[in-house]
Amino acid sequence: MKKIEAIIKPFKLDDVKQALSDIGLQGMTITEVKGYGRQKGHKEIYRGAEYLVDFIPKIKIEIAVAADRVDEVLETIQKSANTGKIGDGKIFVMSLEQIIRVRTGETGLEAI
Amino acid sequence: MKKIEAIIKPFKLDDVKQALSDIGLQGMTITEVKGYGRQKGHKEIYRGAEYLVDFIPKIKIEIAVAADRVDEVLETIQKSANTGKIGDGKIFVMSLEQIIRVRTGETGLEAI
Amino acid sequence: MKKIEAIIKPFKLDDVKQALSDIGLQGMTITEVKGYGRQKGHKEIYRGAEYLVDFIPKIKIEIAVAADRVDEVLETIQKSANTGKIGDGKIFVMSLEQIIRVRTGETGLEAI
Amino acid sequence: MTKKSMLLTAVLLLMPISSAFAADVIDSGDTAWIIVATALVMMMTPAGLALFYSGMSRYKNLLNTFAMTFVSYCLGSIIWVVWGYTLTFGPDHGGLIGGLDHLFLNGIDVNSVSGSIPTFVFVLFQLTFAGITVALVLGSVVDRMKFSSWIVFATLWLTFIYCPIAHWVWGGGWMGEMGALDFAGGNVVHINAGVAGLVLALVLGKRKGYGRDAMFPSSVTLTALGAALLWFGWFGFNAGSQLAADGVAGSAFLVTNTSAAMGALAWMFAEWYFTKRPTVLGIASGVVAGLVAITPAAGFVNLQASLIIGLVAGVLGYFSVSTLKLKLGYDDSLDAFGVHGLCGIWGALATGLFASPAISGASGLFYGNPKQLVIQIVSIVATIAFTAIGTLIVVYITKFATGGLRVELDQEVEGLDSALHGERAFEIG
Amino acid sequence: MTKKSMLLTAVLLLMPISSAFAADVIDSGDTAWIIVATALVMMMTPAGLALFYSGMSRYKNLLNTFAMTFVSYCLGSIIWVVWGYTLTFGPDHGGLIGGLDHLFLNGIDVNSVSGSIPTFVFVLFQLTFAGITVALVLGSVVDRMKFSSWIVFATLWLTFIYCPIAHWVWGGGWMGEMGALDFAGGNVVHINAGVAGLVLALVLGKRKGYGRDAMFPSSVTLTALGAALLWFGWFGFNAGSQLAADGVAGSAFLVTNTSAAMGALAWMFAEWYFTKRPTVLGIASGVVAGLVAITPAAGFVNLQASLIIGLVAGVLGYFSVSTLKLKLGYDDSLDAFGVHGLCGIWGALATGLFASPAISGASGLFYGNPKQLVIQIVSIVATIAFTAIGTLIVVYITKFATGGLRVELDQEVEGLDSALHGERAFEIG
Amino acid sequence: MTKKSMLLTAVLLLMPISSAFAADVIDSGDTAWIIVATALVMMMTPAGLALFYSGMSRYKNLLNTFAMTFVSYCLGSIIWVVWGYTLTFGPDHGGLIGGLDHLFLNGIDVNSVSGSIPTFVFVLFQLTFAGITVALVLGSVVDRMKFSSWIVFATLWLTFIYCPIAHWVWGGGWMGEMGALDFAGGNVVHINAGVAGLVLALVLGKRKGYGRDAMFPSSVTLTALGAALLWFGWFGFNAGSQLAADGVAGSAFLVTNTSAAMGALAWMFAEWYFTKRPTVLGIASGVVAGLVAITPAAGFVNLQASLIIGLVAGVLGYFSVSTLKLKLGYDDSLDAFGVHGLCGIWGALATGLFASPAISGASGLFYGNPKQLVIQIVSIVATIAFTAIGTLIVVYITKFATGGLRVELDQEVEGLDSALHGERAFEIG
Ligand SMILES: Nc1ncnc2c1ncn2[C@@H]1O[C@H](COP(=O)(O)OP(=O)(O)O)[C@@H](O)[C@H]1O
Ligand SMILES: Nc1ncnc2c1ncn2[C@@H]1O[C@H](COP(=O)(O)OP(=O)(O)O)[C@@H](O)[C@H]1O
Ligand SMILES: Nc1ncnc2c1ncn2[C@@H]1O[C@H](COP(=O)(O)OP(=O)(O)O)[C@@H](O)[C@H]1O
Repeated sequence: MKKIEAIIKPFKLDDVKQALSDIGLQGMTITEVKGYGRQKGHKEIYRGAEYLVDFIPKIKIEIAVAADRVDEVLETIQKSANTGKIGDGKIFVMSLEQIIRVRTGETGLEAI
Repeated sequence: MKKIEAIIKPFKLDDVKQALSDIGLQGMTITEVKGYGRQKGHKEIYRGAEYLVDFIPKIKIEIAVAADRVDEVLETIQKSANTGKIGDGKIFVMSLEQIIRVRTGETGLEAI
Repeated sequence: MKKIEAIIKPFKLDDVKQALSDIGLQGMTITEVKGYGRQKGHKEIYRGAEYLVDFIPKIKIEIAVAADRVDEVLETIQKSANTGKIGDGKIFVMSLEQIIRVRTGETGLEAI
Repeated sequence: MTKKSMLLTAVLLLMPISSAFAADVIDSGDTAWIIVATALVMMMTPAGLALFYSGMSRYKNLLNTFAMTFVSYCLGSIIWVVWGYTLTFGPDHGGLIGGLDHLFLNGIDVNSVSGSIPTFVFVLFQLTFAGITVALVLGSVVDRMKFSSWIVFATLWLTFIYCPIAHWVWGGGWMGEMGALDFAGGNVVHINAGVAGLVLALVLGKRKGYGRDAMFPSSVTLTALGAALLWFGWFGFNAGSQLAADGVAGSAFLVTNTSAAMGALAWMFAEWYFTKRPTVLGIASGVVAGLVAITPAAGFVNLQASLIIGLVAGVLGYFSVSTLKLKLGYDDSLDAFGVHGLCGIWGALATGLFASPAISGASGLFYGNPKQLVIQIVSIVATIAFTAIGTLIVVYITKFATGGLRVELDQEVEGLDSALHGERAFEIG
Repeated sequence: MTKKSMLLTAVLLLMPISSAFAADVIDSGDTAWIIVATALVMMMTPAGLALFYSGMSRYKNLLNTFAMTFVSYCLGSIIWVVWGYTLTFGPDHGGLIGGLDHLFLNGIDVNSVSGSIPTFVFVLFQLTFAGITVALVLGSVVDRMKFSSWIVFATLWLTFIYCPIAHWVWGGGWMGEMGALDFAGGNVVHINAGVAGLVLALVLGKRKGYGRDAMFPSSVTLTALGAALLWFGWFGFNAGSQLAADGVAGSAFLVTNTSAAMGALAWMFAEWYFTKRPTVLGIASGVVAGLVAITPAAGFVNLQASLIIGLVAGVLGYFSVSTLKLKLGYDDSLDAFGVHGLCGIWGALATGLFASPAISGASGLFYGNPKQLVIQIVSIVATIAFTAIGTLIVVYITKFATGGLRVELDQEVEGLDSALHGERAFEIG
Repeated sequence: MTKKSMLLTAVLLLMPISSAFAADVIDSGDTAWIIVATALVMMMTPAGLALFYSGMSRYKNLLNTFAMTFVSYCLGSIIWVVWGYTLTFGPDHGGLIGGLDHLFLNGIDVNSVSGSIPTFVFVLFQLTFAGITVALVLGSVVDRMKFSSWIVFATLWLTFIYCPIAHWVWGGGWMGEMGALDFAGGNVVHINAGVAGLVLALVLGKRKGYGRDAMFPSSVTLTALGAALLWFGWFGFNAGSQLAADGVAGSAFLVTNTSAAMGALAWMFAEWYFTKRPTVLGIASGVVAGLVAITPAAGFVNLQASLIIGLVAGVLGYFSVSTLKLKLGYDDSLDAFGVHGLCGIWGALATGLFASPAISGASGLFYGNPKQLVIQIVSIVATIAFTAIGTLIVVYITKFATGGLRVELDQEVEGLDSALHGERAFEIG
């Protein structure tokens, strides 16, 4: 089992969610995060003082999937989150050793 | 060392925290997240337009533990977070390669 | 490739970001989290009732790096986030199996 | 000597004139002031009190608190013009209640005059008092009451509890006849609402987790803004109760401000001393405590008295919410009883102590009239007794009529904004 | 009989006096009331409406909505004193428009009197109406219009649409001459703004994602507070329109409050019945619906009528935003047309039905004067026709002058607060 | 001719009457207006200014800013009635200070009359000015001052700086005698507060991270709402300063609104031009700049002048906070000096330029009276000098008395809401 974490632009969330639904993925957890990278923030001016806001709002999506579905999911996210502009984000893949469903106590792939 | 991530219902946080304390765990980090899964969101109606709010507020708990305590912790969380209703959440286990305590620079199990 | 997660005190963020820039790291994602640990929260009194606020605001920094830069990054964070007082936080290191840049589809070290 | 009386003097010197004619004259200045005073008191409920209370409720119940406050004023607005006004100010029956002669304001028209203002303005001024009084009650019960039960309760309570007491004091009933002094509503508004709140809170029971879970105010900012708007509106409440723009109104205005400021400083210093922190919630609460206490006294006491009344109110309010409530163990969510009930009692007593003949002719104990204090005590006890018993009956009727007063436990946990209204107070992520 | 008339009686009995002299007398009470009424109406725009509207707009556009509201009032303030007042209240030309005699308020000075108040106060009272009317329009178009286009549009619209209609009704123009009844602005303010908003919304087109994406109000709390402040200010709007502190003002005051309360309860119960949830947004919207509908009728109808007017307005508003809008498919972002346009039409009709001679002498259909209803219908149709066509022209001129009305798509997605103003509404992380 | 004077004419024609009697008459209309004006000015401090300032402070200090504002008004309320009023309006001593005859308002009762209003109302009207003036000062120092130091400072400053200057201008002191024109407080309120703020800010030193860290306003929404409420209240401030509901009040009312609107537009266009973004913070700041500048001039200048005064104020304010402050390098947190100090000076000068005899009889340079400009300059310089030196002394006494003015560094970093008050402004997670 793998855990996929994707950092994407907030307004792309609906598209990504839709695309994942289309390939039959029904579960995910999202977090509001802030990103810092090549995409530069904007200047804000308050009462004459200029501040660079360099952390940009992003959404982090976390998905647990069976190992054999990873490639499909990665491609789906990469395509649906893509705008072609700097700051589109990253996708990370990690290994998951165990999953448990709290409600039933089921474990492993059953629990996804 | 392992990292345990649990997605739970927000109002269960106090119970889980208490249960973990009872087995001697004193450290954790929590994040407000939103979940999407089997549990369906509610409809919201604004000025006649109906919107489905399908992301449901959840709490993510992250805990670093020694490998030998993992099972005990998993069981504790699973029991204390359980309501038996859809949407109770998931627990994920990952491998942790290193831990460092910022204050002292201690590493490994010392740092937990 | 590794993923480094650091839980630090919020007001140390600027210092850490600066220190990481100084060693040439330009990307990171941050999340507002709350921590529970040795550092005790403060008491709040509302209309005579006393509440212990035991979750303390922290910032989680996530950074994907090439494996050979891990030690340097860990040291940089540990030093720049350090105040020497309880609650300075922890740093966790995990293995990353894959990274993809959404914009270009590049993978691996290219994508960082 | 006021303009009005001077004008009458001039006129009377010149020609014979029926006294009825003289009594029925609208004074545009008095009317201007009372229209504005009415608008100010109106604003207190859906803006001032709604903010003050919702800021103190937990975030998940912020909008529910707003809704209950708003709907209280709306219900009061309709009830008052249909049957409330006539029950209160209609022809007296046995000192207990007004007659039904003015249902739907029957018999009052655009030319009707009360004192020196149009009767319609008087009706509306009194309406705003009914509206805020019932809204005050909910401070004891937010976070757990069914919205439907609240609507039924408010309707019954206004009719069977508020109207009679308002009649007793201001509508020609026995309490006013006895000589009880209640300038702007110590008995009618604050003791009444505070005691009713306590009764309702006791029947409802405590909130889940009360005393164990942290129940933080959703926004002290909103509460502080609400307190500021309440203060602003209270000038209409107290100085407007003179029903004229004259010297007594000016005096009521002055002592209202003084007592509020003293209440705020007293509460703040009390908590600073005892808990090491002066809080904004404390300052805001102290403002309200000071305002409550001066309400019955506003047109009767002088500056020095108002300094003392506010000072005591601030300290009393602090102790009642920080010590008394914990000791006695009831869950008066936002302290309607602790602040309005207790400071209202103090204000009614203080009126009997400090009433100075130099203001409006009435004297209290310290000006040689101990009888006044006795009258005040009788009026306080009677108000408490009637409200406590009457509210209890109304509560049980409501419970029966709406199938239980309290929301389901999981709704309480989820929060009433989402569970009952399907809304969130802020969507500012 | 009012103080003023009594005074005049006394004086007239005593000495010969020119009627011009009598007419030019300032009454300090009336002046006090109208100054305050003006301040209240002023407050409605940058505080009441700004909160009401920005709380309903999406979070990313909260401040932009605030900015547009604020700037509307500022532009109105300048335009009115420079050329708006004279276009509206200057000497009539053919029943259509006022002359330019009072550019920069030329010819009016500190001693000028209108009725019983200083002319400067009358000018400012009317100014606040111009300011809020144009601000109401933007409820149809928030979330997508260029700020520069809004400024140009508001300037042109005030000049070429608002001033003529206000002249027709209140400035000696044909509509007033015909006998149309519009006490405080059913035609001039609400129908006018509602229809103009719809036209502008149709030209602008729908917001991206309209009907698909969830467009949640940024803060129902702010909207509810805004509604409370609008209610408070509306007393100045309606009761102030009598331009005196007298019995008719008192009556207008009373029916305004009743209709607002009825509107709120009606909307709330309607949605409770149909969607199972009484919302705070619904209560707040119902308040405004009730206030809009009573506006043209305030000085003409009695209490019973106001209960019905508010009731119908609340239900009408609910159906217009929950059913009609979805059926017809236009994107009236915050329902300026649905609430102000439709409830304004209902109020103008209701005035023709319910006007009671006992209030100000005018009679409607139910008091035996069917002609009044015809007059009202003519005035409504004329207002709609003129506004619709005139606004369309103004919109296209604006589009041409500012190179398109709508923000770039990525600005719309990013949100106008950040894209246009470089600000965030809350920084409370 | 006003109603009042007409009435007197009528009366005087009919019978011999002592002039003392005539002078002591309360006019209910004037009283109605000044009671309301007072309530409006009161509202400016704990609601308008508290929002305006706390919205601009950083989130972690939002409630502390609220607390300081609130407590300023509370302290002012007590100090004024105990010793402030008599120091200001008691019998003059050498043109410098009032006597102690009216400690605790001794000698003033419910029948005392000032002009045509009850003296108690006059006392309270003046009280609200004292309260807001000291609260304005804190705009220079938020985010870093000890709460206890603020309380001591405010008490001393009101007594030793505010009361003397108010006496000089309005209480029969030398500045008024010299003929300085200050209708509603250019010198007394704005220059005074602005300069005091600067002095206090310089002694306190800059905030940690100033010029390096982003210091974002916690909520531009709250600031904009605050500006709207300030505008609303300022009508009481300026038009109320006429102390009557008459033509001059109407004129002051009109020019106040015009200047505010112009200030907002000017600031907005200035920043749009220079930084490409019209901000809501800029619009809100411009409103205040325009209101400050018209304050001393309100009862003396005509419409055209007010357009210019507002225009210049908006641009001046913009440059002072965006250029001057950065150049000179002081840390005037929320620009009390930049906006109130500088625009106050501009307003006082403008009064000397534009005062038109057609309004209240006084003429400025442009109406052939260059002497007035000289008098204005003298009054400005004297105010600055006295305030600067006096405040410096008061600051050092406060520092000594409270063991340092500034919070601990870690408290500053943590934020004063949590460190000093143990509260959070919003708990809306
Ligand atoms: N090394 C990194 N570790 C973790 N997150 C990163 C890293 N680099 C970038 N990110 C995240 O990805 C987002 C997009 O990265 P950025 O460099 O701006 O654009 P792009 O991915 O198009 O090159 C950032 O805002 C940040 O949230
Ligand atoms: N595949 C997944 N990856 C990550 N998080 C998931 C996944 N599936 C579910 N979740 C999280 O778990 C929560 C509960 O899941 P849900 O399917 O609603 O109920 P249950 O766990 O009881 O079957 C979701 O709200 C979401 O936060
Ligand atoms: N076992 C753990 N798992 C995850 N996070 C932890 C754990 N222990 C501590 N933390 C995080 O680290 C923060 C600091 O820990 P704490 O024990 O207070 O101080 P210190 O790290 O200085 O010993 C906590 O607030 C929490 O966010």
